Amino acid sequence: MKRIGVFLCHCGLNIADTVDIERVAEEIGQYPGVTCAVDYRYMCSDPGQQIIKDAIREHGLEGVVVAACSPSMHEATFRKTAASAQLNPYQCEIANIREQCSWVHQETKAEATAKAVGIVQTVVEKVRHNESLAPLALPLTKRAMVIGGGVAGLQAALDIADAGHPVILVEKEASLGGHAAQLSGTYLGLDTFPEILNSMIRRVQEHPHIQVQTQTEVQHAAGFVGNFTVEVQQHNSSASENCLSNPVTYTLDVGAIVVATGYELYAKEKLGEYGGGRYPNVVDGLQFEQMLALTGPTGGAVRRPSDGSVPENVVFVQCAGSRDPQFHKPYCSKICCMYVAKQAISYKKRVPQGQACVFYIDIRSAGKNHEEFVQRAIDEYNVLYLRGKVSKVFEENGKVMVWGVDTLTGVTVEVVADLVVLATAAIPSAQARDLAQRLRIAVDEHGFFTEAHPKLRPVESLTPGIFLAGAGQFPKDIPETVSQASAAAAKVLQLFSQRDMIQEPGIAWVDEELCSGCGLCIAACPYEARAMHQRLPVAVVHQALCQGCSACVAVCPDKACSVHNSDTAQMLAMLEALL
Amino acid sequence: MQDKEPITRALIIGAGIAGMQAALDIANSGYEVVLVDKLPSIGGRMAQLSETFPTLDCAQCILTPRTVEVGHHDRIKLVTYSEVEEVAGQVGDFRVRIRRHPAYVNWDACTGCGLCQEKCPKRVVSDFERGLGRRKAIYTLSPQAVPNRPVLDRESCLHFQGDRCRVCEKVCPVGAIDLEQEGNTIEERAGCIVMATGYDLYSMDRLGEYGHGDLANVIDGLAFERMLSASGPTAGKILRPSDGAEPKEVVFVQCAGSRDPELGVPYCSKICCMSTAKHAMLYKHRVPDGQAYVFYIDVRSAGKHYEEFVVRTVEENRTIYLRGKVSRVFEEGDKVAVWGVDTLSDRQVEISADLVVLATPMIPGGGTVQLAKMLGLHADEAGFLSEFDASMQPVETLRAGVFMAGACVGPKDIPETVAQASGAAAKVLSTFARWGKVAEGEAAARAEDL
Amino acid sequence: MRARMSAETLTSELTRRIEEISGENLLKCYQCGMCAAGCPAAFAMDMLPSQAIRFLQLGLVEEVLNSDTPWLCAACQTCYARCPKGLDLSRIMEAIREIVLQERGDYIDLGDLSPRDLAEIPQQAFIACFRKYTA
Amino acid sequence: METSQLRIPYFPGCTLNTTAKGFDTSLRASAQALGVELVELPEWNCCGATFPLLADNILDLAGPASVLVAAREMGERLAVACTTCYNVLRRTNLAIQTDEDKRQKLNLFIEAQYEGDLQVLDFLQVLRDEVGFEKVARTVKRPLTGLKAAAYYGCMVLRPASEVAYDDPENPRALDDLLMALGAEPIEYAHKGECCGSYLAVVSAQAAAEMTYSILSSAQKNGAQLIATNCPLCQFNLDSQQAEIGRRHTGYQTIPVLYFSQLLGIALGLDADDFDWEKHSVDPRPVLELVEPR
Repeated sequence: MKRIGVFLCHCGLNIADTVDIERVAEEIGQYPGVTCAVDYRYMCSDPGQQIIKDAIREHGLEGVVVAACSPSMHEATFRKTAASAQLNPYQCEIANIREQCSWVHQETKAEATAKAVGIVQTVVEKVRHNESLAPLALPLTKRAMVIGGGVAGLQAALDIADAGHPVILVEKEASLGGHAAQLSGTYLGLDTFPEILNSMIRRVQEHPHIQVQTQTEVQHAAGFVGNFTVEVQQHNSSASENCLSNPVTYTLDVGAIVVATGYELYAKEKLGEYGGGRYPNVVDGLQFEQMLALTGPTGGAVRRPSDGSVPENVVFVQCAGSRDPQFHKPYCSKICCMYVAKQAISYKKRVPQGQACVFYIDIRSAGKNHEEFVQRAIDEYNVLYLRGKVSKVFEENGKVMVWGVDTLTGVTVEVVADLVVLATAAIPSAQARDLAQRLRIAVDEHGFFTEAHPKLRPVESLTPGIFLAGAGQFPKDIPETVSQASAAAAKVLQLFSQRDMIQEPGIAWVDEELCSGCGLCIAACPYEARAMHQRLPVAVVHQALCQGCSACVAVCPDKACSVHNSDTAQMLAMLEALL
Repeated sequence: MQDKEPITRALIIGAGIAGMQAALDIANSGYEVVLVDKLPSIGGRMAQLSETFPTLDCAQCILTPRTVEVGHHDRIKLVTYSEVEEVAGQVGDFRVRIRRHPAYVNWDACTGCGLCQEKCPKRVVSDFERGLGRRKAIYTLSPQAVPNRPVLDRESCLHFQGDRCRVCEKVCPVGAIDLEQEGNTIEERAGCIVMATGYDLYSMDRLGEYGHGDLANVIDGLAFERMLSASGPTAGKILRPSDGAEPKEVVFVQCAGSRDPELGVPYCSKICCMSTAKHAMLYKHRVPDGQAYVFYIDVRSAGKHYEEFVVRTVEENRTIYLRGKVSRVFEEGDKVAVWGVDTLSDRQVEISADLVVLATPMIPGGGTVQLAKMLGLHADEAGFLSEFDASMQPVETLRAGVFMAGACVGPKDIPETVAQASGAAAKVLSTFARWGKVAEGEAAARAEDL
Repeated sequence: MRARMSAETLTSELTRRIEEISGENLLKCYQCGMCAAGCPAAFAMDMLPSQAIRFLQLGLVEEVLNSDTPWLCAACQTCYARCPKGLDLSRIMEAIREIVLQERGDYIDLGDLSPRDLAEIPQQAFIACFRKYTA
Repeated sequence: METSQLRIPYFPGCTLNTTAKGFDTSLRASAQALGVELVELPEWNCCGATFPLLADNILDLAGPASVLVAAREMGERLAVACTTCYNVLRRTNLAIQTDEDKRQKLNLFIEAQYEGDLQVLDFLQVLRDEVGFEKVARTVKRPLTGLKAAAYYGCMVLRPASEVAYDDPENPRALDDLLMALGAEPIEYAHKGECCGSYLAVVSAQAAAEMTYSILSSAQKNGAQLIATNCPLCQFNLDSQQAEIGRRHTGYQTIPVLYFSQLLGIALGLDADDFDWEKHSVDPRPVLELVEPR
């Protein structure tokens, strides 16, 4: 019988507080084929791993079960441990007794212990039937696609291209720069930003490794990390300037994708109490930004949209739609506090005699030099900050009336303004949800892309080979966006540093003897990993695409489909161990 | 550039989450990395944390895979318990002199069995536990330390203080204790350097109105993290340092030094609002009948799911947020009196607390300023490293080939730090790539690892 | 005088009762003041609606029980219509009135109204006053 | 006169039965002229005049619930003229529909088996959605051409929006559109949904006077010659507070405040003599004379 070692982790108190580990060790030690059962406080630690290595050598183990946290956490760690002791890594499996046991049964300790025993026994059965596998080496396309030509996309493209890899930059608009191109400046570099951005755009356009495709949108993506096939549609290419040509659709092969589709502003039409878009002198943050931009329609002069006069009283309304779980967006849009402070200062520089008021709930100036910047707006530029949310905005006698409050003095305030700027919530760009579906990456309830781990994997999507940068993941300012874009580039570079694409071997295979070529698996496969053999009437598996999900196994009427180390006999044995 | 081939090897100073992330990104791309840290083991500040906002993932649980991966990585050379002493050369060929502190343990021989620590008779207050716990004179920072090798603290060791002891030497089964060991200096060469020296907390000593750090039941945020940590000195129990009683009224004081130009800390420390909200929430999880108060000026919960997290702290855990700064904290019997204000109700507030937690400012990690000088980098008045361009080149310094990441650039939370670290790695990678050294052979070798 | 705050003062029977009968979690309010900013009767109140909530949050219930703010709330719900946290202040005000009425008896005596008022004022206003201002 | 096409149960409420008779008579006459037969509930009681807000106050729902039960016996819809009654009845109905606990307790209390399956409609809503303002416009015999009117909605048909609103609560249109259909010129002003003070008039005349002043003066600044409203309490406040406003604000010019149904009746060419003009503090007739005679 295969010699199997079981290693039980306390995970500090995470497991041991609920599951009686010693009891589990004792019971599992009696289970057929279990050669040794050892527990330790932190199995993932160095000494913990040493215990496993020593046991493999000492007992000549042919299989290892580590009962610990979720395999997504440490499967790789322990397989590496096994490999370093000359055990085939696929003979090592994780029994999850934390997320699936101790954490969810904290109130019922005896039952939790019994369940832990059951879980471990099941995995022992799995290991008993495991084959020794080797990872597959698949081709790797060392070309990246970056979707979105704003700051995030530009930066990611440059970092990848600078390292020598070709990049296709896809942008749906006709020009590059995204919302950044609408900005008059940033709060850390008030007026220098547009020039910096322009030189960045020029670098991208002239870069020998970057191919820029504007007016182009992603239609469909197939494939998997290292080998994506992306179908894009290009509208009105420059070759046919004057006639409305049909859009051109073509496919591109890339190995990695960086999604950098950015943000939009929440429509002010949805804010009825602020006029719902009915008043020309109530504008949103980006409209005001355009007014401040030297390259904007007013050449940087602040003018009221209604009559072109210089507004002497400007009111900025923060949290217009943010931090509002009742009617709008529950989250904080993060960027508004700072851009409002910047806009107030820019306004005061252009209209020194003017008065700027900012209504806020909390001033969130938490980045480097941000607090100092806001204090300058207050001290040096006499921007009046009022702590309170505006309840109503309306026009009367050519003025914009603002009904607010200062909660610090307890006084309600009516400001007779010339212009009101609403810092409306930042939301994901319109195409984000669709794109997420096409790329098979996740979004949260607001449509922001979901990262693989909120702390430690902030630029990876949950889909291997697809990375995230910029405000599409969550509103963020330019320095953060740039850092994140470079980080996404680092992940691409890391991927491209390999010679081949290493694929986990736990994928499907077809027994050609049994396969009748009915093709049901082709329809069932969510990864487009199945096809008919070119000559023979049997189905084949694209190794690069298969994710080992077993959908084919479920539909196959001939029992011709199996997944390595997860075949039917194995499953039955596991079930039996549990029942 | 110099006539010699530039060196495609990176040296990273600081092995916290920033340094580790940068190291992994570079090493996983096929290049060699030297990772230096002044502490005996890697993990940095994150290793001290209990659970992390906003998901309440256990810090140890998500950190350990990283420390283990770094510790075992073929292309990462760990140089811990060491400090950079001198940097010569330039991009493509930095020559870095590193001083290795004597551990008084031969790490090559040591197996990390822990017997020396167990038997060492001398207990001292532990810095890692922020003064709330003790360690032995020979110690590792934690049971999960990577590398799992002890160091001996000469200041506390009975032997070095003139007593007879040498217990460690006697019990060590492999004879790894070397009480004659001397520190040495090594030189490492690298093409690029990444600064990741992290942060320290501003000392409570300078906060006279909050008791100069002399009040037993007034602690800082990292100390409270240790108290919350399952592997901390109280095994996760909330206990007053003075008498071990469970505190029923706990006051959290934000901006305890931050946003205070008079103290020389004009900046916002960025993470305190969230870590304090987390502290209040976890406190209520541990002491359901307790009451938590948070004094604040502005609640700054601007990250993904952060606002929602604070809302939960308030609405579900019924933490009382008081808008105002605390003016004075002093002992009154066995309680700590807190004099504050709530500027929303215009009332002076007095709370008789059992425990007070000060969210003290983040300052650049020890040695950052000296290193900056050594490397010719710019730093701001507070000592945080300056970016080449604050908006568009946030991980580049003014010196070619030197990049930076994490809290040594300015206060930031973990995801931002990790992103920045990968960002710095990207800069290193494209620099190396420009030198035309595609490390394909090495990468291919790595593929065979699995 | 400093307001002494403790777990005890924060969880008084009165605040608990206000939360219970109004059905609102007082701590949901993050003091943005939007209710006060839009309240059409705020100018006549001795305490803004948002401040009333604040006092309740801090357990300073007496301040609110002695305030005229709850009695000047006409339940027009302009506050609720815009409150980003969905707090229905008119319910909280009603709960406060209810408690004061129970403790201190009627707030107004409808018998004091002049015959002219009685002839002119719409029925519904009398009935509403009877409901809102008497025990 | 058109034959009846629409027959709908009708709840006038106490105020329309007493101080706001002009609202009731003008409304019934206009409805008839538009082919709407309002069938008054044979027996009805007071709606309670305020919707009880406290979680434990189920008793005060009994009054409106009884009205709903009576109405349900007559059909599936109920038209209400008084906006306060509309607000109370509609919210009570919704509470019965959605809150099982309240439903059971109330049914026990009033000895009924009512499930809340009634549509409570404001009469203005019936005009807009069932009759249609286009038809109203076609039926107009004496268009109110040249008359600048400010529509005033009050609170009761706007808030809480999720329970009672049939219009954009921050920018309601129904009354403005009706005025337009009548040939008048509805003026834009920002206070058409601001509270007039409601029953505060009884306890704090000062508060009510200031609240109405901000509404009236805003309408006047924007050129209004009269105010048209759909709420009897608002009509009373806006109309009768003007004497007090005159004392508090020197130079204040009065403005008549009418029920929309009075304007509707006039525009439809009905005999307006029994529209109870004497009840108005500010006599609207001089302004109405500006309208071209028939």
